[in-house]
Amino acid sequence: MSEQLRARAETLRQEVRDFYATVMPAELRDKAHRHQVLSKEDYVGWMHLLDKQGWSVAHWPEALGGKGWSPLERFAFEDELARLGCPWVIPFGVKYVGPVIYAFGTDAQKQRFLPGIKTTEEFWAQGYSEPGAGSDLAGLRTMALKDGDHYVVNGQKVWTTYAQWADWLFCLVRTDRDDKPQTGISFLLIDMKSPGVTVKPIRTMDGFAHVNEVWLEDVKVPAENLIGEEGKGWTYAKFLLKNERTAGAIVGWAWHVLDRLKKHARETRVNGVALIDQPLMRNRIGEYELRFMALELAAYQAVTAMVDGTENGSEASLIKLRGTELYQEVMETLVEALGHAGVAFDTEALHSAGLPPLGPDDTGGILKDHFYNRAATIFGGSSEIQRNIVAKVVLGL
Amino acid sequence: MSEQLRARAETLRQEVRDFYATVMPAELRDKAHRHQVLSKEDYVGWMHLLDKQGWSVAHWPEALGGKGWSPLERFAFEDELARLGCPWVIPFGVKYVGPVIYAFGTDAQKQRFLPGIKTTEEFWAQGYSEPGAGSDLAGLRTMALKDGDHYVVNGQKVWTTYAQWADWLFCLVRTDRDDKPQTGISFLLIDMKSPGVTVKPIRTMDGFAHVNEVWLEDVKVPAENLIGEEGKGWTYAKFLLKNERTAGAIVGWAWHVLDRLKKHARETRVNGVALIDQPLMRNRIGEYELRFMALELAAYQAVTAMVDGTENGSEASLIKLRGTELYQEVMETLVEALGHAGVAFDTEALHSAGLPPLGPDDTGGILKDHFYNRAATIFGGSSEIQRNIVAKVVLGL
Amino acid sequence: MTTDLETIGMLRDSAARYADDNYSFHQRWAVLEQPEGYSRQAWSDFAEFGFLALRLPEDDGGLDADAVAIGAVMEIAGSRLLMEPLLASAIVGTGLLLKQGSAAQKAALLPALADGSLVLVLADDDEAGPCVIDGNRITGAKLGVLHGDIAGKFLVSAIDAASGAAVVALVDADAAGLSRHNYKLVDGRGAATLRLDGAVAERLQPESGQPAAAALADIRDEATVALCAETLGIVRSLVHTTNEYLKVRKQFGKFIGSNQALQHRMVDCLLLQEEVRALTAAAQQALAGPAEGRVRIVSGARAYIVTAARQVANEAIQMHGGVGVTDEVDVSHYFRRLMVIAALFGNRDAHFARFVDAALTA
Amino acid sequence: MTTDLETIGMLRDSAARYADDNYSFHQRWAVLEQPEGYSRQAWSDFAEFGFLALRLPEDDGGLDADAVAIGAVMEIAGSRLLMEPLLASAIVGTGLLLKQGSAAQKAALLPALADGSLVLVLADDDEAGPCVIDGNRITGAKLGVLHGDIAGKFLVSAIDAASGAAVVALVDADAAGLSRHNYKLVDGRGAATLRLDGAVAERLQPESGQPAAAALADIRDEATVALCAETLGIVRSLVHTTNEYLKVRKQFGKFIGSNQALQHRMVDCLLLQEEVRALTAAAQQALAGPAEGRVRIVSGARAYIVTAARQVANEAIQMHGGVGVTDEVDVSHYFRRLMVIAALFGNRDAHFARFVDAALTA
Repeated sequence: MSEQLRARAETLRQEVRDFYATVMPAELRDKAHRHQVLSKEDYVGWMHLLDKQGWSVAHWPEALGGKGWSPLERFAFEDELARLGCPWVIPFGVKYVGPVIYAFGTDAQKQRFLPGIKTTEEFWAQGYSEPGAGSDLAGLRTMALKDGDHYVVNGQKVWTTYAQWADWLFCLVRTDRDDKPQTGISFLLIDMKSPGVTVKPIRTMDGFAHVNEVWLEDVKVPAENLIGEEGKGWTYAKFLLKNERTAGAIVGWAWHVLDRLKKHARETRVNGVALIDQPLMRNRIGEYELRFMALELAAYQAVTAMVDGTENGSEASLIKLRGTELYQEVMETLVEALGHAGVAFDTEALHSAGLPPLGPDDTGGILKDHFYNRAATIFGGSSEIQRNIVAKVVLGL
Repeated sequence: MSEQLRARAETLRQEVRDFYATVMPAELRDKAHRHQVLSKEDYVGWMHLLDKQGWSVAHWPEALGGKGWSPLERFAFEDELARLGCPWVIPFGVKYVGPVIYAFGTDAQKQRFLPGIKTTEEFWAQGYSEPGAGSDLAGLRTMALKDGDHYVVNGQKVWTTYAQWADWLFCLVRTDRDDKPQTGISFLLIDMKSPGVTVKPIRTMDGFAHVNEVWLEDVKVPAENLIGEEGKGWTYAKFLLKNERTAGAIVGWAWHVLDRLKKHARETRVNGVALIDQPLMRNRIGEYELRFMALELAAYQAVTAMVDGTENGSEASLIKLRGTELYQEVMETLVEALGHAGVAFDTEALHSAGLPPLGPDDTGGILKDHFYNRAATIFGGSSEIQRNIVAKVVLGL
Repeated sequence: MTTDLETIGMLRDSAARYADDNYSFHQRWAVLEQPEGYSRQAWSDFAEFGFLALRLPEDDGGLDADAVAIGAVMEIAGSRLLMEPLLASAIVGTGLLLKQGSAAQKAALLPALADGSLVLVLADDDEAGPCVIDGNRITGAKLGVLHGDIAGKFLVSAIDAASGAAVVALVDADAAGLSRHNYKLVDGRGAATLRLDGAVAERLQPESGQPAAAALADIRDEATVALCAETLGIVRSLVHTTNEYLKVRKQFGKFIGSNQALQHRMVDCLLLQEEVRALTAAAQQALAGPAEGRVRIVSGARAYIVTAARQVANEAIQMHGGVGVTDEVDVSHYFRRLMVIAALFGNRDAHFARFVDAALTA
Repeated sequence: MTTDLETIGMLRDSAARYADDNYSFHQRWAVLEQPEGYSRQAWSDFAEFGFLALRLPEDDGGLDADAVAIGAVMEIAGSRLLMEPLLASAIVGTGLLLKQGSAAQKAALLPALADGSLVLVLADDDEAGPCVIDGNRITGAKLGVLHGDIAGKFLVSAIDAASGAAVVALVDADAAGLSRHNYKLVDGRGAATLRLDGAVAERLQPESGQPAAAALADIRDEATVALCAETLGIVRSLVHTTNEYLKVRKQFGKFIGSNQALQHRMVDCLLLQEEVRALTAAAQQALAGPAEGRVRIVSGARAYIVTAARQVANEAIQMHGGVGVTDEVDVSHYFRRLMVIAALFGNRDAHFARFVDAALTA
């Protein structure tokens, strides 16, 4: 990896910090800082902001409006955003379906969809999981049967994040009843306004419903919305997964909550001694610091391997496994350290006029993050699936 | 479980402590206390001593010279011996083959073998494992083919503890080439002085060779040395395992090393502060104490269930899994805390006239125990096998 | 005070049967959606079963229940996620009144506690500094008062302005000078922050002369042990539910319970359950036994159990996959309840430190 | 001082090739059975390859090797379990002489160090109290002197009787007033306890004027980083060997590597290996970089790596089953070597505490 590239990544980090301090609206920054839940408008505004900076699709080729970022720059960008506590870069358009369209789509599809993805004019969701097929996509049962110039789609998707906001759904469907589990799958783009599409929210522990069931009943989808060839959906899905490998955000999130924990432990006194100076807590935070150092260094090593083309295939799993484990544990400790504020559900409860506050100002809502991210070791390839894959692909077991 | 039984167990503990203080020869007590390796003479003397107390086969029925001890008394006895740091009760005769002989043997076999087992006049070893069959006895290949009034045995056993000292080997052999893996197995008693028996020591990390390979080449074994019926060896082996379930010694060993660790941590000062008052070590020892408390209470609960006949089958595995894990971890910490003395191999090195000692007087040889017991999670049903069994038998998975 | 096994069995059975009939996972949803966060109907049913008089002396129509008997009910409260203030009012509030109330104070309040018409909770947290009582006026603040939103009266721990000694004071929920902010905890129960500005208070004055500090220490340990029993109920349910799920959920064409990695982790959960059971029983015995060993066992059990339960709950969610974090399955509700339990009556570190000091000083 | 990548590759290759040809697991048995616990032949071969002159300036025929280059050799030393005093003499002894020796002292000793005829080791441990030097006479004791059994000379850390300042003193192995007790470590290497009763000593007197305390701190950190590289070599070998074993060993009719529980644990070992690799590289860089961040990274890496290596070694033995604790397989030898490494130049707790203070004070 060249020194030049390394320097570019460092410059980019500085640009992100400047952007956070001077470009990002104070209201959004504050909402994010206080771990408040964001609305669709918040998110769309955020994605517009990134687009204006030229960052929303910077990892795309330059010919398509990107900057051709290397894995290192993607990593640095996502890591830095997460450390600052920014909202996440919603990936379904810019990171997931966009690259599939430009790699495998027709020219017409590229012209139709890429601009709206880049600017988030159109909001995308991902239709992969089904009730009988979570990490196991071979169990997919949603059928799309060709009928003249369109497909008729029937089935049910589940765990569809932001389906309630989405304009479009990119979807894995089965276009052939008789094929083998993996070969009969195709990649289809479905307009969420089509008749027969129903979104049912799923309430999760955090009290929200950002994931949904999506029911598809006799939904007519124009044949031109098929990506590539029938039966090759599996290939495109794997390409998408591979394209989603930098995982810088996980490192940044871990840093961010650890920083919050340290701040809280410095500012909180128990029996007259700062929490961070109490041996149990001090050594626990020290252990997290050490594990974070190992994670960060291993992540850099992994990204370097990606840049140099020497990766062995375990790198992304390593970052995901270690990062999510650490993130969840630190979050657990932070919630525990917050005491009363850690178990109060409505963040308004933290502060009430004339009454002592339950906890620090900037931790309201962290509990919802904790609940939301309890699924971080489940979604996007569970820890078990990650270990299965590494055992097979890298260790040859 | 009755109060009366509980009281009897407490009395027994006191008797064991009195025995240790007043009956056990000072030389043996000292050797054990300093974790020195014992000779065959030491062990045989030890077993004689237990026999004189009426304890070597106290768990046998009274009619056979035992005291009909309940699981609680067996537990209390073994636990207390181990806490005091006594040598272990060598199980191959009194705990393993003895009960098999009195449960399934002929009257002639009982008269021939039980007295020598009770007094350790005859020293026994166990021939179960083979190179291709460790925890997996179904892979057994040692053949015993009937030839008139005797069997001709060919095969190889491995991991045979004390085979170098043994007069007799109780052995699982295959008496039928054609049967299914588990049904063709028989239980045979082999005189180690028979022609064709060769013992080859296996050197282990502790620098000793207490385990061996036993090669059996055309060994002639009288047919009257078969226990029970041909083909039922598996049943007897399972009975033996069931009979070996109290596992009190594991709890006692864990207590013993934890006590040594605390003693060392109290007596050792680093930078002027006792090791036990340094937060990292203090909280680590505290964590071991807590895990020991959980182990001890769960073990009592398990033994109570055995006495009451309400066990679910996971109890012995629970004690073995938790006990060996804790034992190994505490031992690791103790060795680490011993510093120079912890990595010096020959215990004589600890003390040399006119030179400062490397470490405390009573820890010489503890390293060999550490090495020896690194196998505690492997022998006698590895941790993996224990978990497989509980998953199947108790959880129904 | 040892409750006989028959009574304990009866308590357990009647609690379990009541929950089966009236407090199923789906019936519980109706309770969760009430602003009060508990069921008034269940509360008065509990009064009828005698659950609210568990602690009362037999002469007052109670059961004079020991820790094992209380644990039998708390274990069911855990496994069925009962939302009512059993711990806060029937065990802690009532228990402290029995220790520290004068005969007259007890006579005035016990009937209403036993019939469920009064919810009496302890406001004990000193995070905002200790409350100070001067004569019959009390000043200060209390955070995180469990079920403080529905309490009719509070027992407030305070220090005497003159002597600095600990005092337990009875304060009416509608006393002048008391302001209260109600909020919901993550498990759906209610809590409150209190501010006391010279609110009128009545000191508890025990005939026994037991110092309030000692009574508070006792009641905190009793609450801790009751929480161990509640946690045992939760852990047993989590282990059972998850193990059953492993037998019915399929992925990649086979039951997920056939995955050896999950089997081994499930066995570890079972071992933890057995340890939680053994530790809970020991802690219950320690409450009845001599004082010397109490701290070591009670705080040790608590520290171990909080950690064990967290591991089991995390495994339960992980093995359930995505559905484990939804409102639709009980595991997510157990997870939330365990978070709250971990924050009540001393957190894990506080109990662990107490255990270590007791264990290593011996 | 940055060694170029080509030189580093050459060092690694020549060390690996030498070990392949002359230091196989079975050839190593002959070395283990020697009373000296190392191979004189290998030692002189190392001199020829220039391994003993790694640290020397180019003007003295050395390589002026940086931490990465030294690490390349140490990683091979770890993976092949080389028994020779590379660390003790060629890196630590030589390194400290270079920092603290006068021009004359260096001129007198460096040639013998480079050609292998002199083994020079540091006696640094203060467990028996610090040694005191008065004029040119040194008194005290040193425990656990690595390869002290075969050293021709010692560098002894001491304090000046008058000023209390740290001093590094050169003492001949056969100096009057020096008694030595040799013994074997668990990894088969030798060590010694020294007693100094007014033994004749020569103070190192650097022209640079660098205080001995600073030089000792530097050399301890350099040794720590070299041990990280050696551990990396061991961890890589353990992961490789164990993974291969999983593919050939059968139980219950199938390769044990088909057990998912073992697969998942093997993946965790692989993750640990990758972290050990990344941390080692970072620690090597930190040695070359500014002093502020050094302690945090060097001691943090060391603490993490000791723990990670222990976990990998325990898993390797566990997965090998009974054979894992015998002399017949390399895993048991790696296990023993790791135990010794863990006791050298500060144990895990000491490094962790140092890391925590550095990390949380920032």
